[in-house]
Amino acid sequence: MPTTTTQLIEWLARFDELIQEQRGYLTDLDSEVGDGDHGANMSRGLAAVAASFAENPPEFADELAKSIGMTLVSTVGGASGPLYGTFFLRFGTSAGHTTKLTPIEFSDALAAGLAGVVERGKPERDDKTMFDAMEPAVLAFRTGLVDGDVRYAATLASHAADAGRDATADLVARKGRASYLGERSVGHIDPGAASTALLFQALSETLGQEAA
Amino acid sequence: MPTTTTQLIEWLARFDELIQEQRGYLTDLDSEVGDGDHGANMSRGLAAVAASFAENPPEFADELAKSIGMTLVSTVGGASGPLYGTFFLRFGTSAGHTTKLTPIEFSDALAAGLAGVVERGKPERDDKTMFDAMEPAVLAFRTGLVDGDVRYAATLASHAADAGRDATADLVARKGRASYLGERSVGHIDPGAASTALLFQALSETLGQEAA
Amino acid sequence: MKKLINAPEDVLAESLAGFAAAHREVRVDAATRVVYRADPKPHGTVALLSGGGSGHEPLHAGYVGFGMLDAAVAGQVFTSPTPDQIVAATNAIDTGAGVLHIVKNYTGDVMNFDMATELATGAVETVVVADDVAVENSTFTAGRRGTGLTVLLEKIVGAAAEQGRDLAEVAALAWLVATSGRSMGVALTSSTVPAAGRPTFDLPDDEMELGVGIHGEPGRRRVPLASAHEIAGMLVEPILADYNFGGAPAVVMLNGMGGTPLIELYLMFGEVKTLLEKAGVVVARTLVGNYVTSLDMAGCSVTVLRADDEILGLWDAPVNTPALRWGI
Amino acid sequence: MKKLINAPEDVLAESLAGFAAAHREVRVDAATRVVYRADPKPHGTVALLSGGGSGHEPLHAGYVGFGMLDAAVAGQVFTSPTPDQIVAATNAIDTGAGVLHIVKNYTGDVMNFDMATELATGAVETVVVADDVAVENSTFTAGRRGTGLTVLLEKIVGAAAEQGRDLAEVAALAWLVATSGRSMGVALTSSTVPAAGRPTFDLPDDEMELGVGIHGEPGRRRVPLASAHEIAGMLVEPILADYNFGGAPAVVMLNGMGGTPLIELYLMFGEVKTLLEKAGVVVARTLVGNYVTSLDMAGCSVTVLRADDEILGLWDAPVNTPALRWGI
Ligand SMILES: Nc1ncnc2c1ncn2[C@@H]1O[C@H](COP(=O)(O)OP(=O)(O)O)[C@@H](O)[C@H]1O
Ligand SMILES: Nc1ncnc2c1ncn2[C@@H]1O[C@H](COP(=O)(O)OP(=O)(O)O)[C@@H](O)[C@H]1O
Ligand SMILES: [Mg+2]
Ligand SMILES: [Mg+2]
Ligand SMILES: [Mg+2]
Ligand SMILES: [Mg+2]
Repeated sequence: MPTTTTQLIEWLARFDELIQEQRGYLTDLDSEVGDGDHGANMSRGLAAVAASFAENPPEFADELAKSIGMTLVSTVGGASGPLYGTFFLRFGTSAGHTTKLTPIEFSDALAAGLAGVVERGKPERDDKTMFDAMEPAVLAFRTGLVDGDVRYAATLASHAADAGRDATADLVARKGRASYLGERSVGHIDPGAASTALLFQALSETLGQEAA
Repeated sequence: MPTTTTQLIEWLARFDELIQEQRGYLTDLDSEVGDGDHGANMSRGLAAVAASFAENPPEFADELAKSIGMTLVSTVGGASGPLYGTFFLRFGTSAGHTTKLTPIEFSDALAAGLAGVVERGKPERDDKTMFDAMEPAVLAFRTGLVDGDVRYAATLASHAADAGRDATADLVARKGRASYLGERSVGHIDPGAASTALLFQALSETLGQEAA
Repeated sequence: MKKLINAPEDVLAESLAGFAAAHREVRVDAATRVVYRADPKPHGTVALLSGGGSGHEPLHAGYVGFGMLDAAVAGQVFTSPTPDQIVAATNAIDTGAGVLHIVKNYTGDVMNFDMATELATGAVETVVVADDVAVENSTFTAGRRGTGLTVLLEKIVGAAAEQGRDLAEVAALAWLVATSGRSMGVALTSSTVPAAGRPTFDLPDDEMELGVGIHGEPGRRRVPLASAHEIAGMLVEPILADYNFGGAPAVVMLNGMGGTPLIELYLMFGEVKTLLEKAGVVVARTLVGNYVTSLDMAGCSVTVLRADDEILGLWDAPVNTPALRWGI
Repeated sequence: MKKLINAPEDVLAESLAGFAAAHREVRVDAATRVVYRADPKPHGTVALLSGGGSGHEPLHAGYVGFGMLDAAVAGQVFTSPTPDQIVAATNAIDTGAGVLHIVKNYTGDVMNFDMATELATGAVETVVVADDVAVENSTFTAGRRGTGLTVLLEKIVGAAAEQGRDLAEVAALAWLVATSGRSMGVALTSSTVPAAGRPTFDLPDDEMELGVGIHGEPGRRRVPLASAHEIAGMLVEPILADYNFGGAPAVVMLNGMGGTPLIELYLMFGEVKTLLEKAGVVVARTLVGNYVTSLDMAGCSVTVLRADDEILGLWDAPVNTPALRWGI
């Protein structure tokens, strides 16, 4: 069962809900290791994405993902704006001009998004960034497709993202504002990793529903 | 028994002692109705006067009083500097080129000093300034000479100055910084009136000693 | 007290030394605490002298230079300078055409400058600035305080002096400017005098001092903290009530008290300008920044000067000082 | 929170409006939050663009004008601007000779400017300023932060652009300047972000944050409050330890963080200059005042740039902006 652009919209709509719910939590995390605006930045951006769905959104995956990416880029600001924005811009390029994505196409689009984040922020594993939640999630999704459907894959991805998020607590930040803290960043979860976990939670909930 | 320049020096030396003792008190009074620097201003000025006595001071009353006046003018600053400075400049002019002052000459010199303060600051009675302690003191000194010696006159002057100082508490300030407070200045003693009371206390103590 | 200082009693001397080190265009006489232009005016030109207590930087030393002051005399923090300092400066800058003393209306300043005038060798004229509308009935007080208008006057009259006008003309213009402008200020926090070590007055977190002076003297009244829009009204209203600026072009200054950042001062200026224009004032020239401060006090003041083409021309004339520079 | 503001979310828009009202020499595009020169550069001249989070006023908008920037892009307080804003400004100021982006080294700023560069129509070169020696091992961090040196770079490179140098030459000079200067700062108090409403960090009355950033990020370490003389040492020492300024002439800036009055800044400059000269640095040019602030934070920073005759010449060249003006 291929994924439709309608589901992409549901995915982001759910992501928006989760971000607005968790805004304070994200801000608190960023206050501890950054400048305390991650909650505000993400909430501003996802609200704009949700609003953009109101007046009829593009029906093709590439156009839809690109408009999502551009909206994030132009409203989030800070470090996370270009990163999440690039994720969806590349997702769109990989998805191509279609209204339906096969599981493999969807997985490839996620991988393209991840590659975009790497290109943009040059994060390495264990730098204590959103990458530490995103990379395991994207790999888990692909693994899940080996012996399961997108729904199963999305569940694995969400679990992997949560695990990656939690693991950032033990790390010393080497990228972003938190890196100025050096050792003092240990013991705190990275805010971007936390918002990325919400992105994949939203995905599994969306695809999960559909299949239910 | 005429007053000598040596006694003028003793008078100011005693005034310096009292000012240094009461510095904090004068500052507190000025903090309530002014800008809290009267203690610092007077202490700076009288310390300079005392220091000037170290290297042999002029032996003639006019030169001595003028050097005291100029020292006060150039070290006190603020409003009280020109006022006390003018007081002694005019005192010197009236005293003239002598080493001894008859009681009447001394009284005239005080009156000349008072006139200088009036010219400089244009204070009127009950404006809540040093004038409200100085005028009664100078008048009392002259009255005292009618049926007493300088010692008796100085004692009357000191009491009159104290009474004048205390009376400023009930007044609304109409001159100086305190006047910005308007009604809110009522209930506070005027700092300049307080330092003037010390000036006449020093005088009576000095002349008192001599006669004892 | 959190300040970038050493011993409180050395603040003035050390700050002047740093000022001298920072600005080659001025010369500082440490003994008399006077700041002079490095290269004096041509002979026969009227010279301008101002001064007062320190703690209002860049006033006055920051305005010494071509097109403004010839010298500035510094007193201790918030205490007027003494006649001997003023005389030394007056005699030093007199090129033969006389000197204009620009004095802010505080009893101490006025009396010390008066004594200096009596002792000066050359011709001296004096203008007293008393622009602070916060002081209401000046008949029962020492009169209105001199605040923000002082900067505008030093700039405009300084330009006139450079033109070679004689002492009488320069003094007349100074009095015209002094009587054509009004100011009103507000404090969000008290300043802390280094020698005192603690704030001059306590101001609760939800209150502000309206009509405050620049020495931390109390203001007109203490009012609840308000929005920038409301505060603009509280500052502009008494100014307009006190003087008729209608129709004529005006020079408007939104001045910071020292502890308020520029982002807030610009926001306030936007509010003030809107109100002034609503009231028919033609805002022809503007100045936004920290020009007459009260140490680290947070707050601002508004100054409005009624101008005409001549005054605007003098305002636009070249000026080259540490704190004000254009056209040069 | 005691600030001259209305609703916290309107601070940026309203402050920009006030800035526009105060300065005829600039034009503000409210929609994209970009400040432009009122009269653009001649065709064929390289244009300079900078920008970043707000709260550092006069940086960057105060440096838009002849001899410095062609435009400044404003992000929310302490949050970098977005690519669409940057692209709009870049395309608008490109006269055909290309645009230099001057970016302070913060991950967010760098990435947003990078994306903008990819989307811009004309040629774009970028210089990244990373002068803050407080950030020690830049290999395990996002690298040193861009602070005070940004102002000196905008002035010097701006002058070079006015001379008509091409984009490659302008960019090369920019990198030379960016790598020849160092800065170090100290905070006596925390700044308060309007949206947050409370100080970013708590600092006891007897402590200060040494090596602080300009967003209230923590510094190198928290140390007991010290005298101006001692603080000067703590700022100058790591700068000299990091780069060799010996012999060559230097441009030195003593910058205020926004809440510290000029009387203290001049005092600090005196201390700093003495220390630098003791170390053999030739202090050839100086700048003392609030040039790169952190809202209402009390404190200061020192920037030292190694110069040569060419750089000094460009420093002395005419500049005419709201916050920096001379020779014009
Ligand atoms: N170089 C980078 N690569 C990947 N992710 C990064 C990088 N720098 C920062 N991030 C992510 O961005 C998050 C911070 O985002 P945000 O607070 O919105 O922006 P800013 O740090 O500019 O205030 C961090 O928690 C981290 O996950
Ligand atoms: N016009 C005046 N005439 C007489 N005395 C005055 C006048 N103005 C002020 N004073 C006196 O000066 C005192 C204040 O002196 P001081 O605090 O040293 O100067 P400042 O007010 O400049 O700080 C007042 O308490 C008052 O007695
Ligand atoms: Mg952040
Ligand atoms: Mg006083
Ligand atoms: Mg005083
Ligand atoms: Mg941020």
